[in-house]
Amino acid sequence: MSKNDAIDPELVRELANLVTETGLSEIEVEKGDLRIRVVRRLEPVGVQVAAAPVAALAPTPVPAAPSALAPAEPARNQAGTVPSPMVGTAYLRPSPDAKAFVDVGSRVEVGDKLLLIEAMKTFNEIVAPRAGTVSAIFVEDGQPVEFGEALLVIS
Amino acid sequence: MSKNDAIDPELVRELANLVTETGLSEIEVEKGDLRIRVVRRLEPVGVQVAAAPVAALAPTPVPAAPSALAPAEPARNQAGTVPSPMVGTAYLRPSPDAKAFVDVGSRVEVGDKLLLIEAMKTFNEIVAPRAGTVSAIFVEDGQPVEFGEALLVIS
Amino acid sequence: MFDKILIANRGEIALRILRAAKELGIATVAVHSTADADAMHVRLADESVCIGPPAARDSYLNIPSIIAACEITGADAVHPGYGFLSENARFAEVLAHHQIGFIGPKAQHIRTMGDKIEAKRTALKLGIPCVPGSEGGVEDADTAKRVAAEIGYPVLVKAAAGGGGRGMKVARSEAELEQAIGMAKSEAKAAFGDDAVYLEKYLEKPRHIEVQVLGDGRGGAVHLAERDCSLQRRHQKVWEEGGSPALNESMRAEIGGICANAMKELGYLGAGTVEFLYEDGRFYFIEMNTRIQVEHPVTEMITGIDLVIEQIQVASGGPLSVSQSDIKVEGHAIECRINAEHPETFRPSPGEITHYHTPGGLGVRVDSAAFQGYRIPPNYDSLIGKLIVHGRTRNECLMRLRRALDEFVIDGIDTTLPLFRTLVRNPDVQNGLYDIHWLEHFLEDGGMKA
Amino acid sequence: MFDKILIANRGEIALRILRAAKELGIATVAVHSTADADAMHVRLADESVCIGPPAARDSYLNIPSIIAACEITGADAVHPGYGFLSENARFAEVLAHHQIGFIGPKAQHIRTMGDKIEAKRTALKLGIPCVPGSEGGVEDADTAKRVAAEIGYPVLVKAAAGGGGRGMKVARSEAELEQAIGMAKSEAKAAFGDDAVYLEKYLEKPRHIEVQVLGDGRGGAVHLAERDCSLQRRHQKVWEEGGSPALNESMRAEIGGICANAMKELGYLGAGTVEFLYEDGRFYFIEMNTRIQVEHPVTEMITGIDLVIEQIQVASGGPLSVSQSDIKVEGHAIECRINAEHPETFRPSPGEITHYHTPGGLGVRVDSAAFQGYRIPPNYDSLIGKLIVHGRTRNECLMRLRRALDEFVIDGIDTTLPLFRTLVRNPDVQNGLYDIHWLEHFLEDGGMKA
Repeated sequence: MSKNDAIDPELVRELANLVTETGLSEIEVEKGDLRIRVVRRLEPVGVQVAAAPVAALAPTPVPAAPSALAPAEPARNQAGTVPSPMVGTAYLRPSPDAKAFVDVGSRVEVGDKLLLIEAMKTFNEIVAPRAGTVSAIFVEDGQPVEFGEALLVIS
Repeated sequence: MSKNDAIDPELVRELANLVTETGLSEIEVEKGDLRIRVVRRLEPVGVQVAAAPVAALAPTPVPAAPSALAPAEPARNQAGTVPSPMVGTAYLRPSPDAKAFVDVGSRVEVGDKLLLIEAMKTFNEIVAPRAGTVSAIFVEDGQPVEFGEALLVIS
Repeated sequence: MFDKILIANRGEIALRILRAAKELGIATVAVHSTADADAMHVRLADESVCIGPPAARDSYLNIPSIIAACEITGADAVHPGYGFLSENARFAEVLAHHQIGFIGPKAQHIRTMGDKIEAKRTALKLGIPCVPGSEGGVEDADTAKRVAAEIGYPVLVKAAAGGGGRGMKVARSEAELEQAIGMAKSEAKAAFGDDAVYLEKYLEKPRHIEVQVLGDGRGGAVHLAERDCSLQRRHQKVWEEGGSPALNESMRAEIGGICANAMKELGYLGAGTVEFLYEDGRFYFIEMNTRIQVEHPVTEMITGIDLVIEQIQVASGGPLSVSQSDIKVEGHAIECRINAEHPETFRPSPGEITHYHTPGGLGVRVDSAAFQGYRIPPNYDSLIGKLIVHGRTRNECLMRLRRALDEFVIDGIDTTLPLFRTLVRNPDVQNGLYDIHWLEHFLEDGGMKA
Repeated sequence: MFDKILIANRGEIALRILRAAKELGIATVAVHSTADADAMHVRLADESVCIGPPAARDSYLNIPSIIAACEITGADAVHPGYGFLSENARFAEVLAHHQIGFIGPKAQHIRTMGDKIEAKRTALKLGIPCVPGSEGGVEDADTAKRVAAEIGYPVLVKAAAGGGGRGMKVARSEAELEQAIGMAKSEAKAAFGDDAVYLEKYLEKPRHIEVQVLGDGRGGAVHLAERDCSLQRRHQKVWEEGGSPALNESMRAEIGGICANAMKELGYLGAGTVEFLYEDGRFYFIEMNTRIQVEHPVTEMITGIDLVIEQIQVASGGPLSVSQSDIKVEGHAIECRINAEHPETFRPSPGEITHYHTPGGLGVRVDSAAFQGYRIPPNYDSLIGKLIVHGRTRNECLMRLRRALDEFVIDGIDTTLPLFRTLVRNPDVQNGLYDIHWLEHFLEDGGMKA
């Protein structure tokens, strides 16, 4: 048996990437007499801070955290994701009655309008950075978005 | 396949490099009758406390820490070590002019006197818990000892 | 002044004493059992001595070992902290015999206050208010009625030979008295073979209020106001605050003055606490603790006075740093005792602290010997730290305590932090409306399971 | 009162503001760059919004992003902290335009105090003592001599068009004046093409002393005594204390009164600091900072007043919680700015904090957003925490600071903790004998290499 047969480094690298991409902690593949197993242990997490409990002593407004402000899910970090270049409110259509700029399945070219983000009463056009097909849209019309938040995927 | 073939250090090194490169914690490959598994664990370390710096603002006596109060060296934790059963001052001989109870090389039986430990003006006899030959003596005559500190070795 | 203090304790109080010694420029010796070899006070002390195995009786309670540790390190004084040997008169005497200073009261005062009957007799003699009662046994119903009328209903009928609640009956009126005496007598007879009973005033909803005192041992003494420690579980204090939400300025000055005068008369030396039950505007002496207490930081936060430094100074023959007129209560302070216990079941939870982060900012103090990676040994009590918060007003203090509790992170073990996060949001606690039974009832009623 | 405050800052001051808001029961929004996604203030805030990439100009200085963050979260006020947008008058105006409260002074006062010439003119008008000088240029030697005699030697001859120390000459007596003017003029001519010079009093060994003020914006204002920030390195404050070792009670009341009156006259709103050089018993105005300062905890520790809470209250239209007569200076406080820098070379040291343990006990406060496992990003300043210690006297404070510094553990990066451990043991520092040049000289003389 040759050394190269025993451990194909490319194969291991590819599996390592898969572990990362999928958020798994372990992958084991077996084919014929070949078996490879890669493991990634989750790194120790930083300080876990106690959730702020409900206020009782002094009046505290009900937290109005828009759900979009929760951390983006790992799955949204895939290739082709278009992140928000600014904080603001996302709009999927040019006016309330109009048709959406794009839908899932739309074919887009570089520079095509994808959506608008409003900040300080100004509407900013977000355009396609690459050509492809819109395979997912993560935001709803009128939803607040953070800087870097995943808007949609062009694959 | 010869044993030497089975454990090719180069192969292991290559896997080790892959573990580092990919950030994985474990890789296992198996082909035919060959199986190699490499693992890297990150160990958490304890708090390191700053050493107390020298005093300057108010009068502080020079620390008079007897060197014997430093933690016993690991080598002293060998089998046959006789630990001090109490805090106090160790004496190797019954009186200043007398001969030591034991020397390195002395043959002792269970119950033979090894040394005295003085605490609160009381001299406590430390006797041999086992028969054998005194192979090392860690304390000097008149030296302070902590509880559990290694006194000597009977091997 | 002493040159080198041996700290005959462990945990947060050992670190507390070490801090005071360092601030006075005095060298420190930590003693420890094998279970505490890696403890914070051992790491920070100038010297350390292992004095025995984990069992306290063979280490922290072992007088010969501690004396020997003084001898081999040359320590010229011992601070006993609280618990362990802190109220052991013989230990104070043995130290004196070896010409080693004891940072605590005179042995005779430890002994007097350690004996319940002697303590009450002394308190009465010193003008400290006690629970009124029949003094001796009551033989017949008429005597009982007369005494009960004097002390006021409700009264408690107690077996003279009693203990553990047996032979104890409450009479809420004269009508109930005769029956209560009868029942108490027969229970006492059955339980102790002795049917003698006596009467005592029965307190239904008392608060636990205690007065901090300091004496110089030569007739000088001051009080440092009170702490309210009514929030208790199984007679263990859980939450302490000062001043008491139940007292006003003049009541504070009155009971404080009584205690300070008593200490002057006694010639008391060092720090002490006179503990009272308090109900309907009146104080009833329970006992006196002749040592520094767990909850002493409450008093430090409202007076600015370091009680452990005062202890050391007067033990070495020095004067108190303050006179009564120097002592001003500024604002309000609350202490939460953070135990390594499950916050609902109170099951102890020794083990490793995997994350540890303390709150900071204005008015927030943490007294703890814990750290990230510290392993709490199963051999000792479960107190792992105290969070003490100060504010200009009780309300400011409560709001600050709330945010500090929310910042405190102790992972890897169970702690009572969630209990305090609940308490600080409870309206009764916020309004200071609690007595010594409140917390037990709150827990029984499922207050932590909401 | 505001319902929800957006904190337009990062690091320890963001956490400081969050604490104040929580204590007032106000909801919080943290904004952060991508480099700060895991920061403590983000973890503890009720909501958080990522507003941009690490570069401050694209995140913490990006006004549209911050306004947008207010819009999507419904925050009704912004606290700018210090640095970043805290002294940006336009930001205050943009917020006002969007009906969002700005927790800081009126825009006009930010603008006035942000302009050196305008600030000095305003200070003079308000009766705040300034560095005496010739006002305009001095043309001839006789005028110069007359002016110099008025302001007193030594005097500084400065190029009107100058900067960076060029065209600046000191004259220590009338004999030196003519030559100094000649040299300054020719240097100025060469450097700036303009030989106009003016005179100013030259301070040889001044201290930096600053007065904390609070105004309600409606003519009510108080001072909260002074801080001495003379220990500086490259114009960065390193160690601050209050009160100044150089002032006594009556000097404190006098300069404080002048500043408070000036703020009343100005109708100043919120917290501010009037900075002075101080020499030979006299104060000389440098500038006014119209924001909360890094060293504000020193004042909080000696007065018990939460300055950030006061800022929030007056910004929302409320009154100050104290009048001048309520404000009492109790004891002494010192702050050490702990930077992630090598303690000798002062090279920044970003990276992961592998061990983090803060000191505790009486009188010890830590303001820091750091924690074990926190990775200090390389994008911002190196301040990672402040240790503030209080004592009843300056000596008690110094002894407590020393022991607290010895307990502080920050591993994995370089910090300036060793610098402070050296300073607290230095006789000049202990005696309060330092001016604004002392620390530079100490470091140049190898004080940290002993």
